[in-house]
This record gives sequence, structure tokens and C-alpha cells, in this order.
Amino acid sequence: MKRAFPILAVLTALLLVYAFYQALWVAPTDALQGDVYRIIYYHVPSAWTAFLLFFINFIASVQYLANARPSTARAARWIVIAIGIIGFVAPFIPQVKQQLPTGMYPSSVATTFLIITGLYFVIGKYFVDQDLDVLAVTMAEVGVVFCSIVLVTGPIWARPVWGIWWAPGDIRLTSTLVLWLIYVSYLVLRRFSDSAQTQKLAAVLAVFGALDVPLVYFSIWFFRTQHPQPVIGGGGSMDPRMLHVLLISWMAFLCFAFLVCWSRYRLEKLRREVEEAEALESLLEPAGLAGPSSAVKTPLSRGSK
Amino acid sequence: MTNPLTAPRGAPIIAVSNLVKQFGRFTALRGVNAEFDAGKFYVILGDNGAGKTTLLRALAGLTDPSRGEISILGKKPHEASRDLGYMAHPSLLYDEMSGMENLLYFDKLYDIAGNSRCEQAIQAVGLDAELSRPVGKYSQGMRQRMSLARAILHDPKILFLDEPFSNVDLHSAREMVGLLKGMRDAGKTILVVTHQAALLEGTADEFVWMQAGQIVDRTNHLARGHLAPGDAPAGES
Amino acid sequence: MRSFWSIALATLTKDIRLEWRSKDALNAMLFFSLLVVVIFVFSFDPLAEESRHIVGGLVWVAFLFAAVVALNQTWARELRNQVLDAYRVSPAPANALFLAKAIGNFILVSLLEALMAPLFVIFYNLRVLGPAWQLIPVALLGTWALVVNGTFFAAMSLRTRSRELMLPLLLFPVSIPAVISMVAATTSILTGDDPAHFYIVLLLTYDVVFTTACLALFETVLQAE
Amino acid sequence: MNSIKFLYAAYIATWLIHGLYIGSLVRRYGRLRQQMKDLGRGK
Repeated sequence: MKRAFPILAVLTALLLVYAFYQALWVAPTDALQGDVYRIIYYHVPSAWTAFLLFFINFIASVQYLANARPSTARAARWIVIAIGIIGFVAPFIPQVKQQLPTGMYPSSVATTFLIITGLYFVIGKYFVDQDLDVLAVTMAEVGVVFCSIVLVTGPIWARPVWGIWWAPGDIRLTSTLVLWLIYVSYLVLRRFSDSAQTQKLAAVLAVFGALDVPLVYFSIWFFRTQHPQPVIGGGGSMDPRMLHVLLISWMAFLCFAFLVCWSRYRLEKLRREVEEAEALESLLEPAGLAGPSSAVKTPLSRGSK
Repeated sequence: MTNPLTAPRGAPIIAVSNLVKQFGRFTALRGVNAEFDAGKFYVILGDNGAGKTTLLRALAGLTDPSRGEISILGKKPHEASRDLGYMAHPSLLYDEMSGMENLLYFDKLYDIAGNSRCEQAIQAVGLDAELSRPVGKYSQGMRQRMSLARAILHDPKILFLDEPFSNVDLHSAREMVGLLKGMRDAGKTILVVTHQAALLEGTADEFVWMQAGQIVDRTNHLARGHLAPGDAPAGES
Repeated sequence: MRSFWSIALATLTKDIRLEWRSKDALNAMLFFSLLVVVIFVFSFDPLAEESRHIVGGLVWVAFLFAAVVALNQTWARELRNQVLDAYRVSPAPANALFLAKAIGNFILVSLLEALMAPLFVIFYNLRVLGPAWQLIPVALLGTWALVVNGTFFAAMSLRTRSRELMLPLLLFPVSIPAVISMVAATTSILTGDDPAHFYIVLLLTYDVVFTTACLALFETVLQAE
Repeated sequence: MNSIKFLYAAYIATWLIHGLYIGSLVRRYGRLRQQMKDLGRGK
């Protein structure tokens, strides 16, 4: 697998350059905003990627907490299956269908729920308890990086087009800000608490953060209907060619995010291995320890990457 | 205070199998294996950092082991909490409340209504139940004894005492040893972590020596055969 | 189930008795709240005509500060002599302790608010244009939203290095939707131009969601060691 | 049309943030290698 990293890195670089080219030259100029609207090709994909990473962090945290006991693990699995089924069926019910915002088709909602359920079980299979926590840390950290980009490019885009740096009424940007704050406090909690139970506390905070997101969305949504304000990026449908470039750009950023996450994951695993080795070394420190414990070879004796 | 013990005297009541506890990089316990019998009085010795307190806290269910198993009366420490009494160097009492008020509150945690038991516990440790002075104003010896009263309030089968005699005057310490001896004779299992092991020379059934996170020796007398000359047994406080 | 509530009640009465006995902590917090109000009054001109639009925000931010100071003291007494260990060794359920502490904090923070609110009315000579009675549910639900999460995060920050600093860092981001709702509801009631029903319902949802989450996860946090 | 400056600013900012983060990853990795070397020598 180590050989694949450089190949993937080159491919991703090519994809990023292609997306860059598409974004700046191929995509049509926007009638209203002129060329500055092209910030969308970096702003929106970063946001989608950040939300995806935070969502995986939430799933990993829920699994980490649920796996503490077999009974809760089974219960969690059944709940996810139930959510999956309800989410898959609900959008096709007429009353629910007209609730859906204009751009969303019932089929797309159904498939997203399917993907969510699938994601839960895929993560459950490939990541066992310690790895779940490593996955959670990785997703949170890289997610905060992408989220920071959204919060930087947002105002840079709003300034020339709407003459304002920040629109509190804009649901998406304000929700992203709150999400960013929640996950920064998540990282601060991890750094400040060094007790062996840090992982559990962080997982609990991740669950709290996730519960918070819909509430943030609704509190701002109503706030916006009372004081209509410009929405950064403008709502409504997009020119298909623009949408095409946006998706290319998102694919490129997703690959990039995958590579960054993967290296951060490996770094975290290595950090824990080193910490474990140092702990084991403190095990063998007192010379002449006649204790019954077998002489333990530090796991790092084999050559590292 | 005496009650027929379900586990016959001498049968193992506590079993610890390769218990490991790591606090981040520091390894407090490195594979402890031990069994403790019912109705016996154990003293756990060792210098600082040997893992005595961590072992006791793990047995009382206050610390989750990193690896390994603990079974008390056949159950996990959390499940056996009704039969466990825990006392530590800090008093585990509210300074602003009097001894009786403290016990009345902790009495409710064990769901045994009735302050008669509180009075009994206070008298058992040789204190006056009517004393209305807040615990904060007690002498160290009195505070430790009130803490012992709190630990035995619900008549537990097993007592975990962490440094019960530290900076307690000699007289009070000796009296507490007498109390513990009485409880052991009444059938309770007692584990004491202390640096003043000499106080318990005639009383304790077994001395458990710990070093660098492991049990290295178990003797029934304080004098250890192969004690390194430099390691004088912990002298009297 | 009966013992759950008797333990919770016993813990609550114990806390209230202790708070009543050594009133110094309470007086200090009351004085702090007074200071917060006075500083707000000096920094935001009370005579300005549109002060009615910003007072909602001022009131709740002042309450937030007072609440954080009170919440930081939640576990102070338990920490002094490691009394939490005695509770954790006992078979008493963790949630009984949590509810007792949360209700105790609720009473304490409401007390602080009861002192601060009239001061705001006096300094900003407020006249409520909208349905004034709706301020009561907003205040109750809003205070509980801060207190339930605050007690939980105070217990969580016990395990961290700088405890007083960690609590606001954990509490504020998660409380943003509650703060938005409280401030918007209060402002719309004060100015009376639009109904506050939506925000009151949102606050209720927030309280239900986070009270359940706290009760479900407090055991994990208390036993974390 | 100074708005183009904002476009470039946004793109540069994006890669600046990514660069800083990757830089921190590399630094952390270097520190880890150093720790592993110390471990090997049984410092």
C-alpha cells in the first residue's frame, strides 16, 4: 500500500491542476458577478468535504461509544438500520415530498440515507475500537482545516459581490462557523485532557456537537426569514456547465482530502505506537526486575517506513 | 455489626488476573495477578510509584483497567459496589457538615434509611455521634476515623483502605488498628495500603509487597527474608 | 426508581444546605453579576432610543457570564476532599447526582438572573411592547439550556488540565443555537414586532435533546479515569 | 475590475492553509522519527 501513495499523490495533483484549469478558463463567466464568482469552485467543494469529514467523525465517535458494551453496540446498529429505512422511504411519501426544498429530488434524499447507513457499517467493519478513535481525530483535524478555508474564502467572495464581509443571516456560512467552533473545542479538549479516558470524553463531545448542528440550522433559518439578507453564493439553480466544473473540483478536493487524511491517520497510528513503546520501555526500565512479566520486545524494533 | 458471610472464610473473594493500567505513557500496573481470601487482613506495601494506590482504586472500581480482569464476589467491581467500603487519605467527607450529617447523606446513597446505623458506625469508630462540629474542624485522627465510619456505614463485606493512618497520631492509629482487627474477626476482608506497616505487625494475615507496578512478594510477617539491607521496613510514624 | 429520586433529593438538599451555610460563594457570585450589569450599562448607552433592540442580547450575555461563574463552582466542593470517589464507589446511580447538581445550578443561576433582570429594566427603563408573560418560558427554558450542558461540561472538564478555562470553551459553541433563540425571542417580545413562538419551541427542543444526551452520557464522563 | 484580486486572494488563501497544515504534519512526523531514534538507543 505504501507504493500506492506516491502514485495517488501524482494523480491527485493532476486532477487538481485540471480542476484549476477548468475553474479559471473553461467555466463560463457569471452574468452578474463576472469572474470573481469562480471562488465558488474552491469555496463550495471545501465546505462539502468538511461536512463529510465531520460526519465520518460523528459516526466513528458514536461507534466508539456504542462499542463500549456489546448490548449498546447491537442497539446502535438497529437504530442506524431503522434510520436508514425511514430515510429511504420517507421522501417518496407525498406530504413529505412537498416539504423538500426545491432543488432536492426524493431519489437523491433516499440514496443519501442509503449511503449513510452503508458508511456506518463500512466504518464498523474496517475500524476496530482503537482505530475508530484514530479515525475520529483525523477526520476532526482535517475537517477543521477545510472548514477554515470555507470561512476564509466566504467573506473574500462576499466583499466584492455584496459589499459585506459577513452576513449573519446566511445559513450556510454561519452554520459552518458554529461547526468550526465545535470541532476546534473538540481538538482543544483532546489536547488539554491527557487522562486515559480522553478518547471517551472527545467522543461524547463529538456527539453533542452533532446534535447541535440541526438546531443551529433551524435557529438561523428562522432568523433569516425575519431579516432577509443576501445569501452568499446565491441560491437557485446553476448553469449545468458550471455545475459540471464544480463537481470536477469537488472530486479533486476529495482525493486531496483522502491523501491528507490517510497520512494524518498513519501519523496518529505511529504517534500512538511510539507512545506505547515508550510506556513499555518504562516497563523494562528498573534493571534486574525479577518480576514474572516476560521480556517484551518494543514493537518498533522492525524498520520503520 | 456481624453478619454471616456468604463466602466461607478462606475462599478467594477477590481475583485479579494480569491487570495492567497505563496513564498515557506512565505504566502504573504491569500485569498484577493475585487472589485475596474472605475474612483475611492484607497489607499492601511498597515505595511510592509501586502502584499500591492504583491497584486499590482498580479493585474498588474507581479505575478501569487498561488490560486484565478483576472479579469481586464473582462480579465486576461496579456490580459489587454494595459490598465494598473505600477509604482514602483525603477524608471523602464534606468539611462544612458535621460527621452525623455526612453519614446521613452517604447513608442515602446505599438506600438504607435510618440514622440508627449512622450512630452505630460513629460509635464503632469511637467518636461521639452528637458532635456537631463540622468535619473541617476535626483533628486529622478524628477525620480519618469519621472517614472509616463512612466506609463501614453500609456494613460492606470488603474494605479498601488507602493510607488510613497517614499523619494520624499514634494513639488514634493504634485504636483504628484495633477496630479493623475486630472487623476482620467479624468476617470482613480488609486490604490496607500503608507506609506504617509496623502498626499492623501482629494483626495482619498477609503482607503483599509491590514494586514497579507488580506484586513481587507475599509474606505473613513484616520481616522479608530477602529484603535488601537498605530497605528497612517502613518505620512507625 | 424511588431510591433514584430520594438520592437526587438528598444530594440537592445537601447542596442547598451547604450553600446556605457558607453564603460567601453565593454573595461573591451575586456581586459578580451586579458588576457585569454595571459594566454593560456603562458600555452600552441606555438612553439611546433603539436600546430596546439590543437589550435582549445584553441581558442574555450577562446571564451567560454569571452562569459560567456559577457553573465553574459546581464540583468545587466535591473536589476538595475527593468526595466524588465516595459517590462513585456507592451503588447510587450517576444520573441522580447529575440531576441534583443541574437543578441546584438552575436554582442558583435563576437567583442571579432574578437580581440582574430588574437592574436591566431600571437602567434601560424598559417597557415591554410584546406579550410580557412569554418572557417567563423563555427565561426558564433558556436558563435550563445553559445549566444542563454547563453542569455536564463542568464534570467533563474535571478531567482536563485548566478546568476553569475548559468549561466555557466546551459550553459556548454547543450553546450557540440556544443563545440565538433566547436573544431573538427576548428581543421580539421586547419590541413586540414579531411572535417569539418559533424560538420558544426551538428552545424546548434544544432542552429535550440535550437533557437526554446528558443523562445518557453522564455515566461515561463520571467514571472516566 | 479589482474583484479579480479577490479571486486570486481566495485561491492563494486556500493553498496557504493547506500548505501550513501539511507543513505541520511533516514537522510532527520529523519529531516522531526523532523519538523513535531515541527509543532505539534505549535512552
